[in-house]
Amino acid sequence: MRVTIRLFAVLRDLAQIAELQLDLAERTPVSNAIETLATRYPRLQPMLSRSAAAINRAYAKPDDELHDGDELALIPPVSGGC
Amino acid sequence: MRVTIRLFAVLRDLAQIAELQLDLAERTPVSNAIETLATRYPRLQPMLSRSAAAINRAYAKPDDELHDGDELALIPPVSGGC
Amino acid sequence: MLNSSGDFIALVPNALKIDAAMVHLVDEHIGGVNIFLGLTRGEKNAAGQALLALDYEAYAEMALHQLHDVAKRARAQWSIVKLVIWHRTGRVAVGEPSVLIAVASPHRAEAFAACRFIIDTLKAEAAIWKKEVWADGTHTWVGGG
Amino acid sequence: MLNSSGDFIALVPNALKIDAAMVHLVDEHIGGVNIFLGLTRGEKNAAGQALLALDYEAYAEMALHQLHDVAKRARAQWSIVKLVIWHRTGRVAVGEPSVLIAVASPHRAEAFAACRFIIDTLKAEAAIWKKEVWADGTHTWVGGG
Repeated sequence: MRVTIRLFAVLRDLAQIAELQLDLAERTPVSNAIETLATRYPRLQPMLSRSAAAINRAYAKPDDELHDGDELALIPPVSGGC
Repeated sequence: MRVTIRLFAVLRDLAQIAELQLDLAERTPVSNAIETLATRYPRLQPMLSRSAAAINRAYAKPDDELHDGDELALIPPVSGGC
Repeated sequence: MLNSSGDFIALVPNALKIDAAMVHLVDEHIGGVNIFLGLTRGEKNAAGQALLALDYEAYAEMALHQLHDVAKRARAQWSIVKLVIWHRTGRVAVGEPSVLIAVASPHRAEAFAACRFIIDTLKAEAAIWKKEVWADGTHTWVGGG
Repeated sequence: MLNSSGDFIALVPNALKIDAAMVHLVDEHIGGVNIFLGLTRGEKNAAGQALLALDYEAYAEMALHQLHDVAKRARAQWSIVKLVIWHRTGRVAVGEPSVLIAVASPHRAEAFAACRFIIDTLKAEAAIWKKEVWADGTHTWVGGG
């Protein structure tokens, strides 16, 4: 299956890419997808451990499973407001 | 001695006067001045018992003493703000 | 109207304009601004009459002194960069503001707390009164029954 | 931009104008309005460089969904007549607002409480990030070290 990965803020700057596709086994958990991403972009490693994840625009847990066509966003510590 | 009395809001409407002078004995307490006022304007009586007093623009107690030239204001329940 | 802290405190006989207050809230140390507007809310009395407006009256010399004192007490408790306290006098129609308080602070918690303190204290203490003006021409002093 | 409750919620790429928000806060059931503005506050970093601006970035689809959800949670807790939540994207210079929240309620306590809840929740949860832009051309993501 194919999942869209979205990177924001410091993660995008570190990876120098905002969006990519990952081909993963059906029902891969979020944590495994993040490991795959960290292997491909080693510079993300330190920040990924401090980031949350969202599947299709809602916060997700590490063992939530991904499905074909999902959008997995990595959410570094948020700092909106002021 | 002579004291200026100021009436506001419902008190002014009841007395149909905003300001008057009272000639009182030196060091008359606020409570006595209010009694004198109530005698002269009986319609004020019910509201006076629910009103505060201010001498020269600062809240005063019933036994505070008045001096020549003081301004004694009667302050019905306040309702500013919104 | 500015006191020694630069606070803009006034009793105002005409419409309160929020952008006129914003002009005063300029300083690079400001991180959060909290603004409270109190408006005349539409309602009906026991006789079914609609409220048209509130007529505000102040013992101006005392009320201004009190508002400056409230500002001083707020500044003693919270970090405040800029402060506006405006209160209407005269007729304030339904939907129009009778009071505008704006507190600009380095951080938001201070701005919220000081703004709330100022409106609560103003309502409890300031020598200001309002009269309800009803659609049938009658009027009633609030708290004057 | 209006949801089914009539809330005006938006991510805004250009300057936030308070009078544009006020236009939305008209209803005769409003008795109190509480407004919070968050501004870029001037500061210096460890290298002595002055902050010029904050650059805001949002995961727009998620952040908008979150802001509507915050509005819904606020409406479940407090009586709210009108509600505005605007957040900037892009560059916000020192002294300029990055966020504007306005809550119009029948009574002031509700407006204050809901406004505070919304800014606190937004800061803790919304998928929005800021980058500090310093006078020497360097920049740092807040929380990204």
